[in-house]
Amino acid sequence: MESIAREVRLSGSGGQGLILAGIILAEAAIHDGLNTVQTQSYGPEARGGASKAEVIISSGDIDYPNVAEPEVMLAMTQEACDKYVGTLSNKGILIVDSTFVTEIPDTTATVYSLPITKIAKEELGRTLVANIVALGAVTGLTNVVTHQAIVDAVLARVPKGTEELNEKALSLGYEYANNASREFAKGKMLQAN
Amino acid sequence: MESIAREVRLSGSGGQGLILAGIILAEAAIHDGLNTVQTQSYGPEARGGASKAEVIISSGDIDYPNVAEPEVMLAMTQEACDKYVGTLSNKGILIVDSTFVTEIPDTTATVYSLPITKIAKEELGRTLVANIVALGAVTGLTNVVTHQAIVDAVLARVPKGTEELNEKALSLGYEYANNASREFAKGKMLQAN
Amino acid sequence: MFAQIEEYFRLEKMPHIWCPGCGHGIVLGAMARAIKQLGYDQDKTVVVSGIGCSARASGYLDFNTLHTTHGRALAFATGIKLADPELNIFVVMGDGDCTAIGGNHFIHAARRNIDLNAVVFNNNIYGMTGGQYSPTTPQNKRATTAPYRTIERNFDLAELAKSAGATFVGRGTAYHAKMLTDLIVNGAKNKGFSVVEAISQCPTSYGRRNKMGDPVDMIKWQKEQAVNIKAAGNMTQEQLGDKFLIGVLHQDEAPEYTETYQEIIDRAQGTVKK
Amino acid sequence: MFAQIEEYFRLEKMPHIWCPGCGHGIVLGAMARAIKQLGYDQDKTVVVSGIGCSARASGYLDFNTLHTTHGRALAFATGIKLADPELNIFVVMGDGDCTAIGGNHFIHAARRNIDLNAVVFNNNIYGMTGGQYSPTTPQNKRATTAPYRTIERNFDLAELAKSAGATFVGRGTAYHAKMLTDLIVNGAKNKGFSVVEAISQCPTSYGRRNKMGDPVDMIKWQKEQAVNIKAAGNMTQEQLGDKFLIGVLHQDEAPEYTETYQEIIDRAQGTVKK
Amino acid sequence: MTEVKDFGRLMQGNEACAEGALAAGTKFFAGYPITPSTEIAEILAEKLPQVGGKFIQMEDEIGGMAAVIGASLTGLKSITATSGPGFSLKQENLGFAVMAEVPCVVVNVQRGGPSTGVPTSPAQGDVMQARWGTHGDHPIIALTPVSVKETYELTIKAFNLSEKFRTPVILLMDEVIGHMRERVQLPKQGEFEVVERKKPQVGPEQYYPYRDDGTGVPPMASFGEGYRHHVTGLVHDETGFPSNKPEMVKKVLDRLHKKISDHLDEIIMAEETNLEDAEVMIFAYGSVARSAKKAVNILRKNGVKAGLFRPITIWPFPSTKLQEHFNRIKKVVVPEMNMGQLVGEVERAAAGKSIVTPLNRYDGELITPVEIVEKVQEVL
Amino acid sequence: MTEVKDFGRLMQGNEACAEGALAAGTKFFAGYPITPSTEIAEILAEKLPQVGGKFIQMEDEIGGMAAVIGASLTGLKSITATSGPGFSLKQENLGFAVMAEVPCVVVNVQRGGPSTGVPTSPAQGDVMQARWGTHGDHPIIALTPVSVKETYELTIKAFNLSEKFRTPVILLMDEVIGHMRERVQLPKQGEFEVVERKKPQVGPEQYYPYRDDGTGVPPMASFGEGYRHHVTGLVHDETGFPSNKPEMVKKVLDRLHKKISDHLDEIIMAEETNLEDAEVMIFAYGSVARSAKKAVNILRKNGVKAGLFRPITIWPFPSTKLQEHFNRIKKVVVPEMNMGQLVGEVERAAAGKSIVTPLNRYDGELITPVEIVEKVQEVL
Amino acid sequence: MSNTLLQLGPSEIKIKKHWCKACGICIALCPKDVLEADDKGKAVAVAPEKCTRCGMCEMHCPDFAISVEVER
Amino acid sequence: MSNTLLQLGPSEIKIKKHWCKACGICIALCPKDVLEADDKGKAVAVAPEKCTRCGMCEMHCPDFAISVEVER
Ligand SMILES: Cc1ncc(C[n+]2csc(CCOP(=O)(O)OP(=O)(O)O)c2C)c(N)n1
Ligand SMILES: Cc1ncc(C[n+]2csc(CCOP(=O)(O)OP(=O)(O)O)c2C)c(N)n1
Ligand code: SF4
Ligand code: SF4
Ligand code: SF4
Ligand code: SF4
Ligand code: SF4
Ligand code: SF4
Ligand SMILES: [Mg+2]
Ligand SMILES: [Mg+2]
Repeated sequence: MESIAREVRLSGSGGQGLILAGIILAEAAIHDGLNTVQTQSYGPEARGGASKAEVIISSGDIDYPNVAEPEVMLAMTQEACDKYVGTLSNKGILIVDSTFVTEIPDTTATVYSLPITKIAKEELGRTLVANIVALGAVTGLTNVVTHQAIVDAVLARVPKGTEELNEKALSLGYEYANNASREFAKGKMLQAN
Repeated sequence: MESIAREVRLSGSGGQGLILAGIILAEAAIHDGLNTVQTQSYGPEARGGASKAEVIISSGDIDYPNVAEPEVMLAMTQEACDKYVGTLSNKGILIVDSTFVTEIPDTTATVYSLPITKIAKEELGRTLVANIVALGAVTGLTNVVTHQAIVDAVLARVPKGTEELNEKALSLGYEYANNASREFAKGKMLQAN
Repeated sequence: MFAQIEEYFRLEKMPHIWCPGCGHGIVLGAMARAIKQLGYDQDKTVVVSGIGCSARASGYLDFNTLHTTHGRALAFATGIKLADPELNIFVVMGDGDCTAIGGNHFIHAARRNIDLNAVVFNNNIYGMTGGQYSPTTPQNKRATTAPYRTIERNFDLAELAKSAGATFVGRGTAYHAKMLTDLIVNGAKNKGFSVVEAISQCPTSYGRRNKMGDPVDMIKWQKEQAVNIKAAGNMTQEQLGDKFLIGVLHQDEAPEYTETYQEIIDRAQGTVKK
Repeated sequence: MFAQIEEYFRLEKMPHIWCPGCGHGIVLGAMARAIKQLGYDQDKTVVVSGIGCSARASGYLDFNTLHTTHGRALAFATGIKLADPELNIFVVMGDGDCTAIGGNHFIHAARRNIDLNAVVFNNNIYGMTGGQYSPTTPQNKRATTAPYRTIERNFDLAELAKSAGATFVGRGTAYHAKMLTDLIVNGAKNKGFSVVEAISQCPTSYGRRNKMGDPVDMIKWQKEQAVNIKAAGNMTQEQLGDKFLIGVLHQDEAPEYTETYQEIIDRAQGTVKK
Repeated sequence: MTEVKDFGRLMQGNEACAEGALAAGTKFFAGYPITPSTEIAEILAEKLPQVGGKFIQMEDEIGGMAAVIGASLTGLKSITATSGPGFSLKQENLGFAVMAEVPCVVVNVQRGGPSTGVPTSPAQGDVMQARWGTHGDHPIIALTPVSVKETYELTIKAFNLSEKFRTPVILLMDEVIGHMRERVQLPKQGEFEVVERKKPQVGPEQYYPYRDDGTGVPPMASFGEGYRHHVTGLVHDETGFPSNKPEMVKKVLDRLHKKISDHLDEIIMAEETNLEDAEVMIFAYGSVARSAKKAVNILRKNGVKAGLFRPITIWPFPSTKLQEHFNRIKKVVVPEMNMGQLVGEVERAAAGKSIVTPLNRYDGELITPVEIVEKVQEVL
Repeated sequence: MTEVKDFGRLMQGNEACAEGALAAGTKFFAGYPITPSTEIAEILAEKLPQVGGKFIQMEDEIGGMAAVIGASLTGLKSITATSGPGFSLKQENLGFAVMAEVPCVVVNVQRGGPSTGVPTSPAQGDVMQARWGTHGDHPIIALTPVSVKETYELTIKAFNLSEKFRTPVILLMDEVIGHMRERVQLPKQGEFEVVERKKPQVGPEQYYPYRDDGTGVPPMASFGEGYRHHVTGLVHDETGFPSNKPEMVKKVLDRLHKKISDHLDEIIMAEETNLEDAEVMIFAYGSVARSAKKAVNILRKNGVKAGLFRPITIWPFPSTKLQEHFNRIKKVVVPEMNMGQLVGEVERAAAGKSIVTPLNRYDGELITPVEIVEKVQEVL
Repeated sequence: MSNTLLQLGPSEIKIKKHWCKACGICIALCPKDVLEADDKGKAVAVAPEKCTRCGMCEMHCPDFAISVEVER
Repeated sequence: MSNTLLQLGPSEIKIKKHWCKACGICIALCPKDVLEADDKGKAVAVAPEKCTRCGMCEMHCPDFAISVEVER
């Protein structure tokens, strides 16, 4: 079964929960009945420094497990953005957390700049859920997985008692993305700081 | 340079100093300007049990270092005698220490039975030098090395202060051997107990 | 002033990659200040380390530095010291490095009383591999390999070092950084095997999992739990409770290995009669 | 009567191949008599040994026997005991086996207080390989690898065991065979890690080279040098001199490893709350 | 690890190894943490006690290997896991397990070497070490999974082979497989075979722990069951006691090897893809085989008749299976994440019949499908 | 060891190794006793202090290897000696020496394996382990002496190669050679080459401890000399500091291998006897080559044109030298005291051109000349 | 050290922002509340005039990011 | 043990010659001079009647060659 694989890269720094986000995204793909492979960068850089989690989603088999030219990239720090943007597909989508990414690198990809961590902090009072906000934004902007799937996947993973918070975080990300999306559709790049 | 190698096996039990005897015999061969290889049995049996030291002497190169079918075999315990006599050359010489070897195994080799340890104990007061007595006997009976060579080799190896004792031990062995030899020449097997 | 010890650092390797609030940086600073006080020639000083977060220390210091295999730092250092007794050698080890896989080299270096200065960065956990319990993790703690809390008793590193033969044994903490510096200085001055156990905090792999708060909480815990051995004499067992002692815990006289080995050389060369 | 312990021996392997007068046979006898006294089921008893002359002991005894690699006996035994805590386990090691290459497993078994009974056949030398010095060879002795006499200090095995966490530590000698038997019995009764150091004589590789006379002289030396710890209290340091103590040197209470592990299982299985 | 509808679940390679071990019935783990294998220990630390099993973190890898052998002697299925440096340390006792015929599974999640190397990067640098790492002649079985699911299956298989042949079995993973997560649908208990070691059928008096019963594999009694016997790493006779008689030495070594070499059919597994009409073979294993599979697809699309031979069992090496193809396929490309290891065996098997071209990458990155495609085009 | 006239003297193989080490200028030994290598330690314990050198008996073999590396870093030529089980234990740190490029000599006097095996019997069972025993890709040099005299010479050679190429060199003896005594006439100091490691020619500021100076082998400064630098077993760049950048990983591994593979001429030694007109080649090394030499003599006497190829360097394997003969000699017999190890390399080199027949003995006895003769007659 | 204090000029608290990892240790341990966290948690000297040059901050900074310099 | 002594018959000292390695330990440690060495150094009970069954010989024989049996 040959089919198109969608490659997503979630990048940032060690403590931002992006590996968990990658796992949730991959699990959402499974909820959608799709195949998926998730990988991540290990090593000294995983602690501090730039790190990344990558997810491939496909209705067919996934042989080569690495993401070569992602279609979607999330960057939650400047360092990660600079380090990993190079291999982003020309026609890809770059979603940056404007809380930390202030300089958008030169790229032909479509760029969405969203204040992800700020949203988490200011609207939810917990920077910790920035990764879930980001997931909302990524899925909202790309539809790599269905909305129901990502909701289910998030709820299945997060600690008991935090479901509501996380669901809210996800929705917020989704909303912001939709707005951004709409605004982009109007032909101008969104700088929602 | 092809030449005939002479193979000697000195056997007995762990504490009887036969490895040293083998080394001395090999060194005597070097004094004679000959090539030589000396090997010995290691392992648990080297401590207690039957053990052996073997010497090959040749004017030519010695490739294969093991003694396969010795021409001369010394046995200083019954166990060693029984264990190792099997591969003695049919036309070989078996010299047994009658102090310990009471049953001469079935063999077509010429057998000399000499009270080696008894000589050391009774005539020299030191069983410790039985190995040197034995060397005297072996060289006396076989001429694998010259008399001068064995004397020199013994003197070079033994601890300072024991030269006289050891020279005497060597001579005694030599003498007994010559007598045995002569008696053998008279056509009867010597049982000098 | 950092400027005073700056020369001992490979500045181009900084900032280091230890986590925010990791105690290892503080211990490293104490080591550098100690070497400053000792006035050792950089060229004649060697820092040997094993493998672990702590072991990265060697890479940041501008001496002759050797980053070995996990647990074997003291064995490498033994070779260096015996080969060239002129060298001043510091051996940086993590608690896992030193007392788990490296435990045997530790007791043997102590037994030989070879003039090495062991500095054990003890954060009670395998930091580098992400938080498995170590032989110094106290009982009833959580670690990735102890999801039901630890049941093994921890080593008393100092006791172990002493019974194995170390002639200088001190314990300090990252909080007691000044004392730690002094302990390292005194350990280095001891002609023989010296051990300085430096209690360090690992917020990432130990503190978080064991609800010890942030780095500040952890370093304050050190302040509160440590009792200077000089003060301990006046305290009841009850007052001591589960606190731990710091200071010079043991000091002793014994022939040093490489010096005694020189006597063998003298004897062998006939300088001295056998 | 040998008949009483005969059943514990693999008679077809006898006579053993230890040298005449080797103390290991005496220590082995003490072990067998101790097991007799303990009344252990042969099928439920395991003897694990390392590699060395001493390690041959396992082959002569009719239990479940395991002859491992040099230095690793305690690590193998730890696996056996944890896997089946019902088994009674004796671990026979030589001094080299236990304290040189095996030193790390020794201190860790002690730290865990796992219910193993270590019997160290200490002849102060590597017997099997022909007389190299061991970590228990006293200073100033001759060994094949110490032609200029030993300069390294020896371990005090008992101190080391104690500081590492052993809950029973005893020392006996081949001469004090009866006491040795009792020590092994008491060590086995201790629920936890027990160490019995058995001073043994190696006439072949140690005695001869160190002019200690024949086996009889060596065993008499043990008689003269050993001081019962109960008597030691009344002796001056001078009287003690370089004599050594025998008897129960340390005893302690601590949770035993496999028992505590059972608690983990209970917690994990929800029998007991985490 | 949440169970999701019927679509399977997301699982990491190392997790699959731990789960496979549990599925095979393991009750004992002893080891020492090391990247990138540590998760296996961590998961088993949690799960073993839940099934009444035991987990112990030993003082080092040597002790881990020793404890696993000890536990196996009491009858428990036992496993240890490590990576390069730890694998080197386990070698002495691994040889003991071979000699004393103690079943156990040793996992090596390969990372970049030599020495400390690149601890977090993938490699296939321990392939020859798995075969020859311990001293002396010894047979060994080593399996290399290609996916998370296969990791689960091969862990079970490793136990099965180990129990059946009384021998340590090495599961040779690589960091890619160990750390990647993918969707898996695992077979349920009962849907796969679980082999238990053969027990003596005779009484203790008649029991010879090392006597060939015709299968090459003597029945194995556990410590504590009444079959008192002696276990040693010395060469021994069928009673288990040491012997250095030349004929005994030969006998025991011959049996050790024959019990493996007589059962290659059961032991050797390989996957063949598109080889029937292939003009070029790609020989690849582990994570590299994933790239190779993709490369085959690309090549086929481009009209190149490429096929894949993926050994699952790398030791014993599947020479015979491979040689069948060499009568026809004259070009072989062997991509490996090392400087060329198993390619030597392929060459030997080819014996000059086919041209064997290595493709090596050892910079800590997985070989890409494109690299393989290019190499194939180059050799054609 | 008494000097006797001009005829030479009687010397044991292990003694020759110790004497060779001294002749090469070694000043440091660290190790742990093990049969059948212990005499090397014992002799050096006595002789090293006489020349101001150091001997230390470490707590285990791991420590022995570590201490040797440490000592070498201070500039002393250093050596350790062991046998099978100890060789397994040294593997991790042996890999460190390769990676950190620390010269040293590691002697393995092979005994019967696997595991404790037959400690006092000869074997050639660690031949492949010498090549592949440590984890990760690494080059290695291993030499196999055939006689007591050659043991002396090759120990010196091992040091020379080690110093020249900044790499550990393995002297792979066997028990027969280690324990036999034979008459030797040794070259005097000055009659053989002694190589010292290359020192930096620049000041400390310009010094890069791992920068290729064109020879592939960077100059090596000793600790304490003013060239402060960092030594690690991690993959590092030319400054010596860790790097996991793929291009650096590749660069360092390439250089490590190339510094050996670019100098095969200097490293590879082999003795060829009667090969010019041979119709059958016997390929043998170590003590077995002695039997092979005698076999050649016997065969020639019986009209069989046999010749001997004796690799002295077995790693790197002398494929090229060997292949020259395979154009003509179509029959090769490879006697080894193992179950077939180096024969695999011979087969690979033969690539189907010549028929390679192994002759294996692994019962603890040296293969006899007659066995070889018979095998040759069988294959002809 | 303390007796040379009087001869020294006012202390200058140098903070290498790039090295600081915002752990907060210096801030918590400064006995004189000289230091505070900026919006990224990194240390800033807000009241250098209160500094007694006790060295607590410098000695305890795990990142060698803070240095109390003294003008002579 | 000692209080059952009176009820026991004369002791029989069994020596397995084949196991005895002539170390002399039993002979030296016997408090009653019951034992002597034969010409090969192996132990012989020359005065069994003097034996007190103290067990010293048996307990100290490294070779399990001597056993003091008691007839009941
Ligand atoms: C032989 C070997 N085993 C295991 C490892 C993996 N490893 C690296 S560091 C480490 C432990 C680190 O803990 P510690 O020594 O306490 O140092 P820390 O990181 O806590 O400073 C381990 C297990 C290794 N590199 N080598
Ligand atoms: C790994 C390893 N290293 C070394 C040896 C060699 N070896 C065998 S026994 C032994 C020491 C024996 O001494 P000890 O443990 O004191 O026992 P003893 O023979 O004195 O009873 C040594 C070094 C070995 N078998 N394996
Ligand atoms: S993991 Fe722990 S020890 Fe390692 S750098 Fe982070 S805080 Fe420090
Ligand atoms: S060498 Fe020593 S320890 Fe070994 S059997 Fe002989 S006397 Fe006993
Ligand atoms: S030197 Fe002391 S007073 Fe000054 S800022 Fe630092 S901690 Fe505060
Ligand atoms: S202690 Fe250092 S790293 Fe931490 S906040 Fe202060 S300056 Fe920054
Ligand atoms: S039992 Fe006592 S008295 Fe009797 S023979 Fe033995 S040692 Fe002598
Ligand atoms: S103690 Fe035993 S071996 Fe020694 S002489 Fe007496 S009976 Fe014989
Ligand atoms: Mg730690
Ligand atoms: Mg001993």
